[in-house]
Amino acid sequence: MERLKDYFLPESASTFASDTDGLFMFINISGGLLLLGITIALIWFSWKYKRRREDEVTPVIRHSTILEVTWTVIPLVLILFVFAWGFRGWATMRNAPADAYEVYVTGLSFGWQFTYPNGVISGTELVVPAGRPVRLIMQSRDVIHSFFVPDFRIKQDLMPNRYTTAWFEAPEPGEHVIFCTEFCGSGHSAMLGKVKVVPVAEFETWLTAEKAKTEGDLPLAELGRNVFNQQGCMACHSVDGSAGIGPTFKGLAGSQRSFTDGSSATADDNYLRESILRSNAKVVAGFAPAMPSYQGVLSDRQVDALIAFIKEQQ
Amino acid sequence: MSHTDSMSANAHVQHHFVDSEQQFDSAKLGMWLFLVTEVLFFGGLFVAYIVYRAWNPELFTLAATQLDTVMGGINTLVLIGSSLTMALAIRYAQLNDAKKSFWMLGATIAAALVFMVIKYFEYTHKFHLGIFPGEAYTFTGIDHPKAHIFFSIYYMMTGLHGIHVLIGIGLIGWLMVKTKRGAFSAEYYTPVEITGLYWHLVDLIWIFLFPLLYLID
Amino acid sequence: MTNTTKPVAIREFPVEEFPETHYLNATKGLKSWMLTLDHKRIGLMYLASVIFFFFVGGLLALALRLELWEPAQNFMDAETYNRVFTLHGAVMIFLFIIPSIPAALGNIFLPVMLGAKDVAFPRLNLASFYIYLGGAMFTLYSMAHGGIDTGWTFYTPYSTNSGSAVISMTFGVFIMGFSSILTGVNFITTVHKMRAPGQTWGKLPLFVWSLYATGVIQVLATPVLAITLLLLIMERTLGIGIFDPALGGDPVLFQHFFWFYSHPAVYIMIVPGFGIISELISTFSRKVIFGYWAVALSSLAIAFIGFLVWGHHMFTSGQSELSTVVFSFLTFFVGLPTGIKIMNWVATMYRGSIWLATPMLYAIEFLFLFTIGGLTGIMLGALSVDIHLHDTYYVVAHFHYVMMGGTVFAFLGGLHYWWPKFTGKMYNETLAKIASVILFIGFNMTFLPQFVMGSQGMPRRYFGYLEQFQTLHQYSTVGSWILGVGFLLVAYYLIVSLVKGAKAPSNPWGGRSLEWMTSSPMPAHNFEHVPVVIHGPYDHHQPIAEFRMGIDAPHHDTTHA
Amino acid sequence: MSGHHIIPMKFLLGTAGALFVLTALTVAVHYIHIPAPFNIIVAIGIAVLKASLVAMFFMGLFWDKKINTIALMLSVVFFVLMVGVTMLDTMFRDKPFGIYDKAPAPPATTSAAP
Ligand code: HEA
Ligand code: HEA
Ligand code: HEC
Ligand code: CUA
Ligand SMILES: [Cu+2]
Repeated sequence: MERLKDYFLPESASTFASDTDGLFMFINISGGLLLLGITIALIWFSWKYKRRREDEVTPVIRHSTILEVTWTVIPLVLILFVFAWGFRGWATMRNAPADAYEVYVTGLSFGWQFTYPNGVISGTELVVPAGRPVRLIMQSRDVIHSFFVPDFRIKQDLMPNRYTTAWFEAPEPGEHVIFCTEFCGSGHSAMLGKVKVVPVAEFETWLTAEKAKTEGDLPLAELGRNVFNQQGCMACHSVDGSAGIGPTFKGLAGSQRSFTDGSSATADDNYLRESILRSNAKVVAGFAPAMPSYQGVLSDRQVDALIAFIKEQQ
Repeated sequence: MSHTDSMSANAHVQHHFVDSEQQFDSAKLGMWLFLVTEVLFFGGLFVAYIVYRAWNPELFTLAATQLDTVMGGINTLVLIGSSLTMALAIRYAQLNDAKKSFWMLGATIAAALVFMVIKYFEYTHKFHLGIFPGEAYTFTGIDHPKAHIFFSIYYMMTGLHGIHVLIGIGLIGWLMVKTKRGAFSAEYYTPVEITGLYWHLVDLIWIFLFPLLYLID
Repeated sequence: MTNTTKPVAIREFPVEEFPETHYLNATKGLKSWMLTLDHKRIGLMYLASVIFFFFVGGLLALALRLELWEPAQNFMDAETYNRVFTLHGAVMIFLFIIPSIPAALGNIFLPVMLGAKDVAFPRLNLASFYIYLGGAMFTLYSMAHGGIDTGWTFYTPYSTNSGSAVISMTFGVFIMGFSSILTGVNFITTVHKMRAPGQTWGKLPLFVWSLYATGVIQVLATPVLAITLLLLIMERTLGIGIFDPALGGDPVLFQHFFWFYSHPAVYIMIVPGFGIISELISTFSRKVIFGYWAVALSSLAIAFIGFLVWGHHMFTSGQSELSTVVFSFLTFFVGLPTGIKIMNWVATMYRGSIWLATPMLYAIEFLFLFTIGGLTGIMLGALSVDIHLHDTYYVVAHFHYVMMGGTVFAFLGGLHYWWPKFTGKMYNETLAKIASVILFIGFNMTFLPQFVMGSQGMPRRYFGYLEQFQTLHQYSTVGSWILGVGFLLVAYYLIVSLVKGAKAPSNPWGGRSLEWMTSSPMPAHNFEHVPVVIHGPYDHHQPIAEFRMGIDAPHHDTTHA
Repeated sequence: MSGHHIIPMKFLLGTAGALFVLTALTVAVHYIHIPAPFNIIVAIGIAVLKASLVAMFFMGLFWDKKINTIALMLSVVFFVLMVGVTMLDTMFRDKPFGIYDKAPAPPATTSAAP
């Protein structure tokens, strides 16, 4: 049974995962038994009562109240039980402990952004302390997305017009994938993220270090690298020349770009700026218009920094 | 008013019906079922209306002031009157009085046209103010961020209702032509009857639209 | 070649005595088909159309599966993939499965089973066919003009922003809605008003009962789809702001509107299938159906409860917690009437005289597959579990088990069952059985792995996926090829049967309902004389001659009419 | 024959008269300004009354076969269900179940976007 469960379900890495798994297995088993019963009856009857002669007559059995009641009441009991169990598990998921650590989540086509109470922003990677409940306050910047971490058994849609919430507590350090499970466009299946559960102390250090990266008078290109990492650009753009969802930044600046509409341009500063802020104005040939718009998201200084960073990648 | 001998092969009985009674009953049930779909079709809009009203009661009170109660009221009376004439048209058809039936149908169309003309004035007045459906909405007289939604709902509801009125005018016009040609009689007046049902439903819907849109306070 | 015409103990029309003219050759020429008011011809045209669209949808599915052979891009890019799965879903749902059983098989057989000459409104019936074709044209148009990539659910705000042919597609679906409504209106009226003498409610074949329940859903639910799509079109053209959050609207409200139709619609898809299964099980067990009223009324119960559970598609959508709980609770109750049906069917087989002919094979496969599909529906109704499984391949597997394993297998069963009746030809029984088994295997191979993938967390509508799922995806893809082979085989022997199949007798399976009492193919007006019904449609213990009252004894007729 | 009932003149005129009066009444009530929930109740109540009059006498349901009335009622019932069940969501969005008594934090007010 355990083996079966391990095969069916991903690692259970949150406090409520095992409850969900229990119900999952319960329905599987009771449903499986029902199915088995029906299948056996089907096969047995087909064999036992196979037509042997052409003029066979059959008994007239029109109904049986006892039977009808039986096969109404047994399922009724089962479904009430299943409902109650599912409800209990779900109620736990809906009620975050009061002391939960809060992180803001923004979904955008096609990436995730996690904002911490101290202002640190992390793109695509949600770093959380182990053994502490974390409450996510989520919102989408454009269409509906859905935040799904299979290992935690949680899922919640992100709406463009209001906040939705979810919470989890991961007891052990580890890494878990985040999927977007509400169809949101060409980059839907690439809208991946990662939850990184780290020990509490490590989490604190990480948070302070990230904070430092965005402050002070860092050289532009260096700030650019931080923004590149934090905003999640690296989810789609590489700096080593390999193409991802978007073109690589290596050798980009100054090169000749051709677009899906047949036109072309040189990748100068203005072009880079436009590509970042209104990314779908010109779509590079060979790519889908999958990049989110960063208009209103990045400050001028951050854009300048990104351009400086891109220019360094030759 | 029992129908004549059920086996009499009346010309209007289609081959697959046993008698005209069956044909009449079927047509009527069919029409009622169609009206059921109409109720749910408009029902969707009413859901949108109710949900938004429950969310923004203050908006609906504000916005309703832009609707002309007098015009709406007159239109209500006009439609009720047209329902009466429609019912009378059926009655005269049943009584074999094609002439009166014809005039009653005419009166129904006349009322429907009055209704549409009044609607036309209501609409143009609003357009003049910049009250358009959806994004084209430019009116500034209502201080509410969702004012355009009220008017979108208003235009959808009254617009679809108006389309139904237009369709009704077409159908009744067609009935007038047939009546003139003497197609209907006490034996056979099914089209008049079921068009009547349709027309009353159009009235019915307006009976709800009027207080819900115009009379909010 | 045929071996199904076994010597039967019951007396029936000898093939040689069949009238020379029947509905297929009563009138000739293209025009006589295009303008026909004969429900059988309209049904046949529907049948051809839905089969055509099934193949279109099936080919799209094969393309999908091929693309998913590899985790990364294979032969189409993400945008194409999204268009393909949307079209696959939309074509299968709106062009194939919704009209499939009612408008095609139902149209052909409902009046015959009632002993009527036609449906109540033959002109509306023809109109509904052309409306359907018109809607289909819009769908094809949107396919050609940029396609549409929203998924068949058209969720806002994606559908209000997406640059694809959303308007032409939704408009097509809007139009097809009316065709569905007209069919529903027509069938309900026909059942109420057109029954032959003696054909009481208690003697209606269960297929008729199921079409009746379906008609009720069609009439009550489809208008809401129409208004939903109209609002969506308005949202796109005028920006009315009801559903689009950018304009102050509420996207979750759209989901309510959509599922208010689309959940009941899944019962529009399956309930007619239930009806077919009732016919098959009784006929091939040569036994009166067990629990006639339970089976008949449970269709209505499903229709009713089915209207109250739509929110189970929205457990993670951010709808209120109160409604989530209510919807989950009610969802399970659909399982009860459905379970009653399943159990009654199994009980009907008990002590029957079971003939495993092709239709019966499909019926048994249906019972197995649909039970899996239904029980996994229960899984999805359970709140905490659905949070995990929502929008994963588990859901994809669930709905293919109920729609493909349920409805399509029932449809195939019905197609084979009535094929001799409406074409007048027998098909090759051996090939048919082989094909049925191939389909069964291919089907399970395609969709069983998807349950596993889904539980492991593989989201649906994913063009690319994590490497760990590749093996299971590949099983699934291979399965889809087996399905393809199976369907090609079906197409092959059915076409052969049309061309050179043996003449079908009037009652090859020993059925008891009225359609078996007339010649194959039926005469243009179904019966030479108005039938008189004295026994229930499953009374296999009554002498067959008594089922032919009024039909083959001309002196009976008018006195009873 | 029920389907072929000829509606007496007095019913038709009476119904129309009643409808006119009720229309006047509903407008009049509008100007009185009844307090909050009751104004809607009165307005809808009058509308329902008017609608029933139309359905019963103009549309002849009063004399007609019961099945037609059933059809109409069915549509009303399902419309009410649609409204009622939808409002289970729209009216209760911000009222979470506090069953485990871990008070959920108040809805956030600051924007997540930097
Ligand atoms: C023919 C179509 C069809 C049918 C018949 C059903 C039948 C059911 N469906 Fe399904 N469903 C779909 C088509 C269908 N569904 C589709 C297309 C989707 C996805 C849409 C999309 O998002 O694209 C979907 C999605 C879907 C979801 C949403 C999943 C999600 O997105 O998260 C849910 C959740 O509750 C659900 C539940 C059910 C239930 C409870 C039934 C019940 O009716 C099943 C009842 C049957 C049984 C229960 C089995 C037989 C009974 C017994 C053997 C007796 C014993 C029974 C018990 C103990 C209960 N379905
Ligand atoms: C009636 C409904 C129905 C049916 C029958 C099917 C049938 C099939 N479906 Fe479908 N499917 C849906 C309804 C249906 N589907 C819906 C509603 C969706 C959701 C869409 C969305 O998310 O919006 C979906 C989504 C869906 C997905 C998920 C896509 C995704 O989320 O990314 C997949 C993937 O495997 C899939 C596969 C299949 C397969 C392999 C079949 C097979 O069973 C098909 C079998 C048929 C054939 C194989 C055709 C045989 C024809 C030939 C062999 C032709 C040969 C002809 C010539 C050579 C001329 N379907
Ligand atoms: C979800 C994926 C994704 C993310 C996240 C993303 N991009 Fe892009 N980007 C793309 C794609 C796809 C293209 C090519 C299509 C186009 O031109 O719009 C692109 C193109 C570009 C281009 C033009 C490149 C060329 O070859 O001409 C620049 C510059 C760019 N991105 C910068 C950024 C920056 C800076 C960030 C982060 C702040 C970022 N992108 C985040 C997907 C992404
Ligand atoms: Cu974001 Cu899918
Ligand atoms: Cu559903």
